[in-house]
Amino acid sequence: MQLAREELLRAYRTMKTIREFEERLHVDFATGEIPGFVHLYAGEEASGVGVMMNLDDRDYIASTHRGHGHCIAKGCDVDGMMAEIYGRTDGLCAGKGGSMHIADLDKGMMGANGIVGGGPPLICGAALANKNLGTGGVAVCFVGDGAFNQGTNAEGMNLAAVWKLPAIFVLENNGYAETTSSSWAIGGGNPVDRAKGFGLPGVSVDGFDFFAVHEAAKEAVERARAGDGPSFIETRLSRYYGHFEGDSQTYRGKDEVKEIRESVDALSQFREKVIGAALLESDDLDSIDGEVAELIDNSVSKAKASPLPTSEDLLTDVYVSY
Amino acid sequence: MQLAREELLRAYRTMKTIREFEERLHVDFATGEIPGFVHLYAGEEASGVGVMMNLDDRDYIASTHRGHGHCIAKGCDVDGMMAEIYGRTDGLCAGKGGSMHIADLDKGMMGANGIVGGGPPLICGAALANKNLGTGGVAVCFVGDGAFNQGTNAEGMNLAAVWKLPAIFVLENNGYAETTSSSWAIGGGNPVDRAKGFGLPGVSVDGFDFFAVHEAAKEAVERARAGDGPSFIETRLSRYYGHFEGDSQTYRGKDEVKEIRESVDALSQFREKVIGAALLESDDLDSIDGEVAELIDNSVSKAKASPLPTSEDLLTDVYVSY
Amino acid sequence: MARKISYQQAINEALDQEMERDETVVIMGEDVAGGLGSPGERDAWGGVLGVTKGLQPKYGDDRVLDTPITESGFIGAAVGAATAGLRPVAELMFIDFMGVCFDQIFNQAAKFRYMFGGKAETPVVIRTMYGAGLRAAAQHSQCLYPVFTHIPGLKVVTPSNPYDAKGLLIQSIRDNDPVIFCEHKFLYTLEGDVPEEPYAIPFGEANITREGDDVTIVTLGRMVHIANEAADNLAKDGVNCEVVDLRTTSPMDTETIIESVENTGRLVVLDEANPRCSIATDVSALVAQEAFGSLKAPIKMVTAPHTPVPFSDALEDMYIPDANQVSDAVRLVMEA
Amino acid sequence: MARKISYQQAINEALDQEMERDETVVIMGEDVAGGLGSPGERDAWGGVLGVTKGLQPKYGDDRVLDTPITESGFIGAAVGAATAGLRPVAELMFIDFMGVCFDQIFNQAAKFRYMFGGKAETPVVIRTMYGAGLRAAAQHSQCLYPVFTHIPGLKVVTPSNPYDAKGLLIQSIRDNDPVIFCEHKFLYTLEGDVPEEPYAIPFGEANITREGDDVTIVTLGRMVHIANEAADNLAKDGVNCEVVDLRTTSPMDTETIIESVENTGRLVVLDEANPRCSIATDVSALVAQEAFGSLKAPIKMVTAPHTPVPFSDALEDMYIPDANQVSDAVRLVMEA
Ligand SMILES: Cc1ncc(C[n+]2csc(CCOP(=O)(O)OP(=O)(O)O)c2C)c(N)n1
Ligand SMILES: Cc1ncc(C[n+]2csc(CCOP(=O)(O)OP(=O)(O)O)c2C)c(N)n1
Ligand SMILES: [Mg+2]
Ligand SMILES: [Mg+2]
Repeated sequence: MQLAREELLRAYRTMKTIREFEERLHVDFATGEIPGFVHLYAGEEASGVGVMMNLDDRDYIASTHRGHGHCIAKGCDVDGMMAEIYGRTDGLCAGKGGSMHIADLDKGMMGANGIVGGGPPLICGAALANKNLGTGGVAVCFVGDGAFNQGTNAEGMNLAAVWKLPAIFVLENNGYAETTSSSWAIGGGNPVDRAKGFGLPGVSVDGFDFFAVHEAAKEAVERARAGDGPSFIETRLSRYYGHFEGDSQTYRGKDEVKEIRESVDALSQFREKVIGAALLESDDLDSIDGEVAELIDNSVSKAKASPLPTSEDLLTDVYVSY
Repeated sequence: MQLAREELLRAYRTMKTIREFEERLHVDFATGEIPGFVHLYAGEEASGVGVMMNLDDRDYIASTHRGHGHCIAKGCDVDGMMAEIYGRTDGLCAGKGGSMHIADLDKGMMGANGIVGGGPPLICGAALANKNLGTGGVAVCFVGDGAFNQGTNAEGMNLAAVWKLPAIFVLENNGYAETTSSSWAIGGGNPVDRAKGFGLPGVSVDGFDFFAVHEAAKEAVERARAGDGPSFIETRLSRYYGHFEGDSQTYRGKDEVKEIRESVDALSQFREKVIGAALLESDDLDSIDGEVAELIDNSVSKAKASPLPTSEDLLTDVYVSY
Repeated sequence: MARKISYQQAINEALDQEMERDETVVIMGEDVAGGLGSPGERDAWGGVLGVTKGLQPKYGDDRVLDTPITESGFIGAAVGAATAGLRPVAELMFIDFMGVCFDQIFNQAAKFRYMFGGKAETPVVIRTMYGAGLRAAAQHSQCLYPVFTHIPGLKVVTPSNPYDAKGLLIQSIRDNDPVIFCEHKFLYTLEGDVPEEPYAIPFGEANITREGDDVTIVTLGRMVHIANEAADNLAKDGVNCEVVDLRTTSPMDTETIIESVENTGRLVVLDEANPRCSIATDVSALVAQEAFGSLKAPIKMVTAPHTPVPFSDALEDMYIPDANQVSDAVRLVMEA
Repeated sequence: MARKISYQQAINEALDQEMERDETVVIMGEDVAGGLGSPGERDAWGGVLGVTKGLQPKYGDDRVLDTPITESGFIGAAVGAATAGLRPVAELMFIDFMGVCFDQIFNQAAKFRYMFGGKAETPVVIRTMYGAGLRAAAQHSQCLYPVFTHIPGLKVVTPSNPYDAKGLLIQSIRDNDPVIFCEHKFLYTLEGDVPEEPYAIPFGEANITREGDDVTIVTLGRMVHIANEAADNLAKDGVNCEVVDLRTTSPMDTETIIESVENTGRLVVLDEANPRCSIATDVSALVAQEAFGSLKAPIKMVTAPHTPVPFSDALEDMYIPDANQVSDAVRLVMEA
């Protein structure tokens, strides 16, 4: 825990913002106000934030369908995200992308992705660009345990290895791809070994533990920045809600989520640790809680007040129009 | 070497047939008589034959662009193959497929493939069919060191592992994918480890040594037939000619092939071993040599005499015609 | 005996009856049952929208195969299994995912019979969900059936109602060629009369959902309903449209199209797909070549614009062709 | 100063000059240099047909990147690099291999700009070899540009001669959108006048290779030469064809097509691709909608048949549209 006070506050604020953002979407989705598919990241905060605390704007990330947490951790504007999810012109993609396609290249956020396994090849390119342009930046790809099996992920890991790219592959193993268990779907059962089979050194860490993730990512990012090539991190964690909103989750264990929330929740754990170690005080965190609640509340109001796109918007931003 | 005399003779005859077939194509291609791309298997005979000696007609194989050897070893008619390569109606595919698409489903030969990495998914299906239909058959996929990196190969290995299929993945590592070294292109550098990362037990064997390949394949086929799931074999070997006919091979080491031909050639090695162990006599093998030379000679004459397909053939065998 | 069931139930019933009839029929796909290896319920989903639910408990794990998320792997496995004696029905969850497994479809499945000189059969069905309307954005809302239609060796099916869905799926399974079976996600809840017993609708036979003498509207899938709606409106103004539901785009029933245009002399093609190299252009070109002499007016195409599918409901509603656009097109060709 | 060089040399020169001009231009692909990790010569191939030879020695390994055989991996990397500040030119050895990497092209590259609300640019070029004629059989001889043309967000380029190859490739590299640059394998050795200095040919401007008043032949790629050959023959019989070389199919120069048909009143479309949902149907439909009033005869399409590409030279020669078929089509529309 060699993080400065400011960094600890930032880590907590970011995790809390993600949690609040997602919990709010969970509630509002039920009212029918939010269009399309929404995949919530709640429960997985320590992973995205633990990794992203090691990055800055020149570093790129490729995200997944479950991308809100990565976006927030990478610095995307929360108002812009909320407006995007509501399909409004103030959205980060002007309402054209939606939850599954939020991107902000200025922040190095190359996009959530509706295609499972879409990210790994892309991130190799971002890493190559950073390498060739000499920015010192790295590139990080997030995949789920389902995506980990995609051929594109294998190809991405191999390419990063043979091109010695400044790339990091993060597997967020939440135990399920939709309803299917990762313990069934990953042949061999050991993602770290598989990554080694592609030439990537790797570790598996407790994904509820911000500090464990942060530490692993720090090492991987340093290795990448030093020009020593790509590496692999598995974060073991859980999603608190269904695969997408509306999923009745009958495939899950009884009280599975309840127990995790009560025992190893990333935010409570962080709170206890930093207070226990007298690094922060309860008040520090409580006031962040209050600020974040207001931030999210405002983002929803702003999103709802933002205008809908018009017929003109339909035809712009495509390379060729007919 | 627990093979019966008949089996040893068959193994030699098959390897010799492949060698002769390919050497003849090499010569005839230079005259301009053979259309299209031709990728020769000469040098790799012990691999295909060592594996195939463990299979029968209910067992399926998926081959590659370098497929002649697999076809012959799996029992495809040599006349039909030669006629196919010449694009004639007596060809195994009536002239519509050519060198890269020779297939004979009755023999369990599911096709050479023009797509690098095309085979691994297909072979999972053939293995599944054998499993579901209770034939006791297995399915074997051959890939090169280049194909080994394809995402489809990763997906195929993973699917075979999680479905516990009676499948065997054979990597024929001849050191090159076109001009590119396999030592550069395979991240991590150890294919057996990579296969383990997908849950496939594997071994790496000397691919010039028929007996080593045969032994490894025997074990893998037995495992598959017993319902114990898929496995992996790497055969390390070399191709005697260019990537395809016409390749000037400047990327290769000086005398690379010459040295292999002189030191570890699969056929000479086999000859020495079986004669040394007094399992066969020189005469046995010499007379096979003579028979094979005649067989190949005849196949070329027959191919050249076979009629060309007609305009009617152009439009048949497609599912829908317009 | 017919009763009212949904498009989704019709598909489930076709699968069930064919699996019952023929042991070699197997289904596979991501979460087609669901819950594999998980602590809770098995058959938890039955596909992402529940279309295959109930089949795994009835036919077991050997015939209802959940898969990892490796579409090249399992779509290719379905293709391979088809050449080796099974009749697999694989589910590609969204047609938009074709990009990660297209090779196995167009270079392998589609070409085996021809490339192997007529000696291979590949009776595989790939069921897949397509179309806009659920605010699923650019990577989950495409049509893409024109891409499959372009490829020789594939049959492409686009049922517009529960009756056709059942009959065409049964035909697809019995057919010895690879079939891309395109289910419009907006139609799953649509109900209609469907006989209980199995029946097969032959490929390449369009369905005239409405007869008329003034203008032919050729269309398919969800757009059939938009065409019918427009035709209803136009009928009030005395314009009689003939609506042709293609049912299958490959093979395509060119005769019915040509006959209808020979009778009406006017053609509007309504296609939800993007406009370039589409079914709209395909049908238009066919008529301009084969029934030119009968045409009294320019052909008019109504399609989605040449853009990805936008997310915002406001934009998506404008993106999808609607009955007003069709009526306008019909009026235009009537006035010409 | 123009001199005669081949189509292949013209492509190499465009790459060379753009790499010289702009440091962010990188090329990547299988064996684009060759010999990586091998004991012998480096830059051993320069691509399977030598098109990129000489660039690696000049620009080094950081800008000429050999790749493993993982098309999704490196085509995707090119796409990602393009959004992150490079201008990659990736080589997809044969267009037929699009099936293993199509997702990265149509769901990623093509959609970023729109999906991200106009905030992304993806200046990637995918050079790829297409077409029949080399006895390369069903998986190495396809056209497939209609598939790319169908997808909004892609630009599709099909040069028919060395001059266009150079100018269109330079434009492709400088363009801020993803471009599929389709090189016909039969044309590599074709020579023609090409200026030494760099120049860019704008997209969406067709080239009239021959003027005429009787019939418009719209075509592209290798077929331009077949059309010109047919036009030469027909001229002897007093039939004057106007031959329109599209140069790019997306964007497509609809104006030139329409103007020409308005003048001639007759249209033949010649396309080497398979017939369904193709450029042939696309151009036909455009004209049947926009220039119907000028048409004096049915439109006629000349295309490959709806089959995979056969291997046998006897069959492949029949498969590829030839000048006689074009002349027959022209005569047919002249007589109508
Ligand atoms: C190529 C592709 N296949 C399938 C899907 C449908 N799909 C979306 S998310 C998902 C599960 C992904 O699981 P995982 O990678 O573990 O991520 P998680 O949802 O657990 O975060 C599936 C199958 C898709 N979007 N793209
Ligand atoms: C998908 C795809 N990519 C590239 C090619 C072109 N190609 C044909 S063979 C080959 C090299 C294959 O190398 P390897 O797998 O080692 O087999 P080998 O030729 O050594 O037997 C390449 C790149 C192809 N046919 N298909
Ligand atoms: Mg997961
Ligand atoms: Mg090799």
